[in-house]
Amino acid sequence: MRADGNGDERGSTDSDVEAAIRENHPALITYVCAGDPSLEATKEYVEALDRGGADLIELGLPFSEPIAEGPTIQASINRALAAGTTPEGFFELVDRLETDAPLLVMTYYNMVLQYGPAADVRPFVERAAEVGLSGIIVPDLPAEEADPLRDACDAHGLDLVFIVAPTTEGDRLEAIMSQASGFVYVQARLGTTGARADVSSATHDGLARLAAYDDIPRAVGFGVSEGDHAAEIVEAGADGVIVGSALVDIVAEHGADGDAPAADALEAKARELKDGAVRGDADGDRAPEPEHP
Amino acid sequence: MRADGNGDERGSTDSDVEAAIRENHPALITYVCAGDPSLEATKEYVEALDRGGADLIELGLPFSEPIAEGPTIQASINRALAAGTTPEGFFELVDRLETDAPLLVMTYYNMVLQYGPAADVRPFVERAAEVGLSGIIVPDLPAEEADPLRDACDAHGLDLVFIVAPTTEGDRLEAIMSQASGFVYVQARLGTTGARADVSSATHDGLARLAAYDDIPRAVGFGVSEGDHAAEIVEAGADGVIVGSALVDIVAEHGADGDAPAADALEAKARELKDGAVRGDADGDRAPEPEHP
Amino acid sequence: MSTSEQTDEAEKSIDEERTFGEYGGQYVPEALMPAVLELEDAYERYVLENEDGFVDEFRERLREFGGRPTPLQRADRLSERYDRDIYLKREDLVHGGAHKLNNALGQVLLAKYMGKERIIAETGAGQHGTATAMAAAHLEMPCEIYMGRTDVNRQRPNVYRMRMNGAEVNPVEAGRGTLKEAINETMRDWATTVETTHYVIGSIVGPHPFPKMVRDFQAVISEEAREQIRSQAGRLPDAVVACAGGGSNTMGAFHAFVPDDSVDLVAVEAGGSSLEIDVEAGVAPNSATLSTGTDGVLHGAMTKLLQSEDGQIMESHSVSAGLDYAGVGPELAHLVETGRVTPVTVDDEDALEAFHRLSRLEGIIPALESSHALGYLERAHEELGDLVVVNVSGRGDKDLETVLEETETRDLEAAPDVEVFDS
Amino acid sequence: MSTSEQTDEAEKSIDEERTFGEYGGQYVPEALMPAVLELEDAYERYVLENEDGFVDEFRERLREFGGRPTPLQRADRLSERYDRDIYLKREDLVHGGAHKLNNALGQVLLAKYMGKERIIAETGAGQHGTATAMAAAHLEMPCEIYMGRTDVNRQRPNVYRMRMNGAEVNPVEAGRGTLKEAINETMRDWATTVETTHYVIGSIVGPHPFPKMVRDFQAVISEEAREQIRSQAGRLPDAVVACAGGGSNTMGAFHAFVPDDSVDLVAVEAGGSSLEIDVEAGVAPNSATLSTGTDGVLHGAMTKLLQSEDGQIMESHSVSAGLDYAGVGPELAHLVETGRVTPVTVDDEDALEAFHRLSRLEGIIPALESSHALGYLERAHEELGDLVVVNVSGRGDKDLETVLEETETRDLEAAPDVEVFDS
Ligand SMILES: Cc1ncc(COP(=O)(O)O)c(C=O)c1O
Ligand SMILES: Cc1ncc(COP(=O)(O)O)c(C=O)c1O
Repeated sequence: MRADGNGDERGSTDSDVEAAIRENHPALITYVCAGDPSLEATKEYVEALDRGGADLIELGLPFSEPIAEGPTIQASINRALAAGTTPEGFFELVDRLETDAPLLVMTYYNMVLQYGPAADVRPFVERAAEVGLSGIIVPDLPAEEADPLRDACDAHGLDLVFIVAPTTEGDRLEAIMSQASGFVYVQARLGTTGARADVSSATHDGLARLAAYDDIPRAVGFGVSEGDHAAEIVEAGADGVIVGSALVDIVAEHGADGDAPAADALEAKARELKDGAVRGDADGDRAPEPEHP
Repeated sequence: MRADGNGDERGSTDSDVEAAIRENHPALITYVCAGDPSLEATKEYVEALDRGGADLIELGLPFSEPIAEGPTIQASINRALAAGTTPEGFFELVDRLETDAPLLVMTYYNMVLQYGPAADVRPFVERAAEVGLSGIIVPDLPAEEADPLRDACDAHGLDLVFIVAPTTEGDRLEAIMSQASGFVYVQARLGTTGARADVSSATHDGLARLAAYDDIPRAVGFGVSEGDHAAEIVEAGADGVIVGSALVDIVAEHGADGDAPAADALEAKARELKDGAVRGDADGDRAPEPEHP
Repeated sequence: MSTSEQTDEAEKSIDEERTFGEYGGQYVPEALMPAVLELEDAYERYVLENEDGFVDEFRERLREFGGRPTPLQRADRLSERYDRDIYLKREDLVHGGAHKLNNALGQVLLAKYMGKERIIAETGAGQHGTATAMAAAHLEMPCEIYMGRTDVNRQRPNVYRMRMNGAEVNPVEAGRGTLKEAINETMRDWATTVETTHYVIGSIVGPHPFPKMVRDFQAVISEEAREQIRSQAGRLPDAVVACAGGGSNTMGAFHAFVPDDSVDLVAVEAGGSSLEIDVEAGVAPNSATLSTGTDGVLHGAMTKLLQSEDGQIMESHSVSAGLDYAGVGPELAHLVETGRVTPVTVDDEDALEAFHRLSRLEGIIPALESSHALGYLERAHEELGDLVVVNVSGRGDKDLETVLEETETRDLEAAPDVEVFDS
Repeated sequence: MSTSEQTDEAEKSIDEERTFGEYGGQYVPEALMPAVLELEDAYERYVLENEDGFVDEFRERLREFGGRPTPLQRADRLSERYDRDIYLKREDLVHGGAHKLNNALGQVLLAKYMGKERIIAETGAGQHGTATAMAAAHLEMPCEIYMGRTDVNRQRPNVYRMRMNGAEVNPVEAGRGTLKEAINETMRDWATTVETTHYVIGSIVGPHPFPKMVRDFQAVISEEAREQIRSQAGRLPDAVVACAGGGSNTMGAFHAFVPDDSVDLVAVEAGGSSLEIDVEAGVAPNSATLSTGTDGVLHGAMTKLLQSEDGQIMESHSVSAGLDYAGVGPELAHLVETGRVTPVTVDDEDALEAFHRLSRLEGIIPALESSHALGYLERAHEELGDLVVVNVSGRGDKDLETVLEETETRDLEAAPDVEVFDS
């Protein structure tokens, strides 16, 4: 839940999400798409990630037009849709999940709108709260359009996580930060999701631009795929790293049946990433000067 | 040669062509295309027609764009061209031919123009006279454009034969008749050459329109293919019948080698046609009232 | 849009609304927001206020390069057939063969004014892609076009045309390889290159300011038509009929008439093979978004959509590739909601009949898209009053193969026999 | 042609000459002469004297149906490339995609005024056939088009278009099945049906009055261009460049400039693969009639021809089907003879380069015919003065397949790579 502006320190927020990051600093945030290859498999995978050290788990609710995703996650979403994943199936899965890490749903705005009978965000948020989700991330919902969803999230005690992109600056950055809750998703580079071989220089610039806003955790995503990336990012001052495509690659490799080795591989990967993050924390400090000006 | 307007009766013209028709009334005028399938074969065919009773022989000099011909004669012309027929070859053939019937060349105007070094009709006419041709028929040369060729023909004592079509009427008819020589080619129907199964009603109309011009022989062509047609046409008042496609059909049937049976068949066909014409003459009279008003 | 000549106050007032009633908005990833806002600013300055003479240059290029104005032609035989005056707005005569150039030229020129260095665009059947490639060549702008793999392979002539105009064509392998995927992929490119690149959207869809801006570029259709009908027929029409895919030719043909209450505005959607949705397959065998769709967000705007109960976007279908889209411009959704625009549908078969009918009766081969508008005329002319303008949004040369195939499997009254080949 | 507005004496005087110097005339079978004379009379009354308001109706239909006037567009990138002002007359924007409609519409309308009941026409690649079919549909005239069998099979889209416009298409099986045979066969039809039928000849060829009449219908090109260049560039051009097949777009583009001695008129013929004649095969691998032909009579007129020493007409050849004709308009032959028009040639390869160049630099895909005129510009712009008008006689959509095939076998500088297919 968003700081309500009544003078409370953000540190004393009652957000599960923020708490999970602060208490497990430096945090690992993982993404997989629900229903790829099946909701049953997703359950195992999420629990494996939880075991492997994920501090916060984003679970994708698949949408047919994932314009912010690169090829890896697009394919995962398509597999999930082909397997018949529905919002209700998704919520039921969440309901059954037992994880230490809080869960967020990541989906596109139309999915949020359509859950109820008319185009209205409230039924979705209500149901999300009911099954125990802690927050929502909507990549095609900029702050300018977020009022209805933010109001609904506030009403149900959910965090609405905003993304800050390399192009986000000045007044808009300020406006976004003033309504951010849970954590700020720092987009490490322009473009779409997808595992990369290196850490973008924009990461450092992004963290630098956010240096002033240290009352809310900042996690970096888009392209993070290895423990060493995680280390570098945390060293640059991030409170957490977000990893999606690198995990989805593992899901994809293991194919349609969702087997035990897949879960093991995910758990191992989570561990590598978490270890990297922790290593970075030992080396760095939390509000660095930009290294790449 | 054209009546020169000095008051001579047309009957006393010195035209071989006119004489051949008047003296052999009712006359048979035959057409084949020189060089189909070869100039050698043409020689035999022409001589066969001569034996069979042709009173006047039109020999086609093939031109690549025979716009007045139907499919039968087009094909014959194409075979002749493919066999390499040239104007000079044509003239040499004529030079060697021994026939009782006078010979006319039937060709398109461009062939006449191109025989000499520049576009000029005189070399062609001179050469035609030299090899013993008696006249020229040019289906794409209307009276309006005929001055140069008529002058050249006059200079060399050749007849320039004009066509009168079903659409030729009034002043134009008069103008054409005033410069006709040898005979008038009465086109029996609109369209192109080609053997037909019946005699066109336009034949009778055409002859009727020409009834007043009885100082020059009138021969009917376009579609005549059988002895009975010849009879009907002569009965309707024609001085002669012109047959082309029906003979070219025989040439075509006998193929590329130009054999003796082809010559025999041509001779027999000529005889059938001539007999028909004579039969018609016995039945009819020479200047009838139109039967199809 | 204001021109240098028209300094009418109402027209000059800057329209800062980002929505049309409840439709429209800017539902794009955060990374794109600054570009969208930059475009909004450029739109207001150059297009609405004619800064640096943008509008004047645009109009001149539309005239000299695009061939405007297009005629408003009385269709004599249709008028006779329907016993009323039918006028055709001849957008088929615009350079490139459709109204699409009006918009493409406007946006590429705007991108130049904005200092952008590169143009990208999506295309389905290739009409918007070819228009954009032409405009980009004309204005010397590097250009890349995204096109679904399926479309690339079945629309070769348009791919060639784009390549010949110097554009890159990027086949999109995702999904079914058609328009929806091409749009998604163009948005992804834009999200990566947004600082130097302008995305030329092909209809009145997408986030604000696209729907307004594209409408303003297309409004030349109705601005001309309104003047023409008044001078040729002496009065305003009783109805204006236009097909609606995304809706750019539609709003282009309607815009100047919207304040004229006496003029009925009819948007003809693709009825496809049926208006029934195949829920199992997630397929709408039509593109009748305005008539049958429900509210949602797609490609940056709140609008009417063909979507499942869950909110998944459906595959749409129409014999006419240019209408085959599961969304529609938010302004049209709004005008339908308020009752100003009447949405109707014409199915594949009636559109094909209309294609053949206009070709045969008037010597104009219309685009299959436009044939939908003409098909509605055949069915409902009696409801349209005495003076009707139909927008012929494009020419049908691009559709010959499709029409032949589709005609072969049907028994169409107006179709010719085409058995003149071989031997 | 006189219009109701222009009552200039010189223009109104009836031109009764049947020839242009030694060229022209009426070399047709006797059966056709009455029709040719009837047409001559109709031409003088309706076209020259505007009887019954023929010219007014023609102009109005050209405007509303045909999309005239077409723009005269400054080509910015060509102007830069050649360091002089290049203007393009945009006949590619005429309905149907080429100047051909100007003539077809005029003749079909005239046939209507004459009380004819049926239209026939020849076509090679199909451009004149489609224009005639469109005009006939527009004016509700039954229409039959003769087209060589080879052409029917290789120009399917145009065959479809004609059929869709309600025309019959009669394949001609004779000879090589191309344009020459189609003309011959149309003449044969006309010789049979002459009383009820008008033969719409497709260029400034044939017996008088066709060459003058077709020129007068096409003269709208130069009438517009002359006014446009004076108002846009402030003066007459130094040169007008147009391709020449039969020569209708050529004389159309030249006619109004003929009295302007300061304006060079350049007719660009198809140089094909070589200007050398293959005597053995009786084939000219070009269509450079004005440049290499000799005087003779073909299809009703004395003119310059590609012919053998004997007088047989040669097969001509050009990558552009519309220029592929062994004859040329008698008026052009005359103007070349008198030195007023300069004939030049551009070969297949340079025309292909010019096709790609204009597509890429200006966003206009020109017809391959027009590409010859543009190819000359590339080669000889330095000789053309500072202000040059090039007639873009048609658009190149019809040529895409040919250009692709011909481009593949060559190493063309301006050509794009088109490897975006399959997978
Ligand atoms: C000729 C034509 N008309 C109409 C359309 C539909 O687009 P819109 O609804 O945006 O006018 C298209 C799209 O390609 C088109 O090519
Ligand atoms: C576009 C175009 N230009 C030129 C020509 C050549 O004809 P003309 O020389 O009569 O203009 C043609 C003939 O088809 C054509 O289609």
